[in-house]
Amino acid sequence: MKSPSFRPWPVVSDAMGGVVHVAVVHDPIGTAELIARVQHAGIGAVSLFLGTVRDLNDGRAVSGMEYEAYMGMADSELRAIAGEPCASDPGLVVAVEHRVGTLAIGDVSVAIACAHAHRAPAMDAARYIIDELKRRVPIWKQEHYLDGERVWIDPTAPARTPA
Amino acid sequence: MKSPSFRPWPVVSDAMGGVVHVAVVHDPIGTAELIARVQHAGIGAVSLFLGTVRDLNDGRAVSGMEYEAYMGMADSELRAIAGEPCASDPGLVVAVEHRVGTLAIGDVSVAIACAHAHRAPAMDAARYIIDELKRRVPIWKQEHYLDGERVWIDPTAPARTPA
Amino acid sequence: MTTSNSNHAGIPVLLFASYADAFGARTVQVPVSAPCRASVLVDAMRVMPGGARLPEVPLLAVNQTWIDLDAVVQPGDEVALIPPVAGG
Amino acid sequence: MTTSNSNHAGIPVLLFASYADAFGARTVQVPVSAPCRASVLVDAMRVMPGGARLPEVPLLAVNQTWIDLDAVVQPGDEVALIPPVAGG
Repeated sequence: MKSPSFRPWPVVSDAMGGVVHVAVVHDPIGTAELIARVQHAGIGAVSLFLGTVRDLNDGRAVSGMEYEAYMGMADSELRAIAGEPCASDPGLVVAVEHRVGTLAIGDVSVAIACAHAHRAPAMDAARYIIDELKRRVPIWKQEHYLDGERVWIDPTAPARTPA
Repeated sequence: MKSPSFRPWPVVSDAMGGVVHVAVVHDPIGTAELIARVQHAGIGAVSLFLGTVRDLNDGRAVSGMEYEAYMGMADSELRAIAGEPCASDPGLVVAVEHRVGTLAIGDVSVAIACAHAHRAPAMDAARYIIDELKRRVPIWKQEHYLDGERVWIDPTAPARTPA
Repeated sequence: MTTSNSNHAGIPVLLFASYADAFGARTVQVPVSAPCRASVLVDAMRVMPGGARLPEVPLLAVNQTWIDLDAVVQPGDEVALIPPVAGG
Repeated sequence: MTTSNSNHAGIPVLLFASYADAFGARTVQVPVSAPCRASVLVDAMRVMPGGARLPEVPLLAVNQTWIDLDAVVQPGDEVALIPPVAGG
């Protein structure tokens, strides 16, 4: 939060809203930098969602995850989704990054920062964007299990254990 | 996210959930540190809510904000609220800080980090905690306006402009 | 508990924010004797300087826990009159 | 547009993730000629090595936009067959 890019503040509180940043990246996602991107003097609430790689899925021990994207389309779909809640609310500010490549347990795979004068629109937008991202953005993940097997995750397949 | 305290990971994914940290603080809130507190290897989603001081309220230009708390009770009420969503979900991890004292435009007044294997419980918990915090925690804020006037905010008073 | 002294001086009540401003103090001694109902304490505060500021049903905490106005304040309790909260 | 060459060789289709694994390539030339309905393209892929892996209604993008299976693929279009997405 105290990174140099966090200040100086814009002097007007009716600073432009909308989608300020969308990227599909290979390097680690800087969450503080993403928060700073949506901040301005008129913001009263920031909702940040992080997806992280966890060590268990469907009851199997996971050692890591490989993310792959259809790069150009992933970027444009992400941008379209991020823009949808902004279209009806000019006070909303959104920044999104999704990481691809090989991730370790605990690494942040996706970060969504939504800011607004008030909390409800910021929180609603973050939820909308992660829900739609999982439905519509051409990104895939392959789980690497401790036993050496690698499996591409298919959310449309019947779950082996209840979700 | 890359602070030293962020690693090493606990080796088990069924690490203890619950309220891992609650504090009413005078110093700036470290959001990256708060996120790190709720992270462990079994976490798949983190929802962070930040309340920030904005430069306009009810149509008046604000220069800053003074937060005051009934310190002991604010801490215990915050802790009770944070524990409520955890009581029914042992996989939920929560950390909360509320800042008091003199804050400038853009400063973070409250940060709520909720983590879970899945995103819905993490996001639901963050929303529950900020909603209840605003209803039940004995903390007050005095807005300092550019014209020099200072007013204690009373959410129970009729709004001068529609909310 | 050494409550006899505080009882002689009334019940000390902690004040915050707008109430501290209204009463001009962060603690006031309210001239009633414990045990007494919280509503009696509040009514006694209404006629003190600054007491006109209180809403019809003010918030009250005893020993850092929310209580209703019909609860009884005991000698030695930590009593606080709580302005409308505005955290976040 | 210089689409005649690619038409002679069929329509190139981009593959990703599990589909790239199934077909053993990140691009396959599908032996149909554009313009053609996307469903015709998909049916041609089903009989290629790895094509048994495709679901009944696979996802398809043309020029990086989602399309239905009854849409028409034009010469020069960037066509991608999209496995079930799993971002986040």
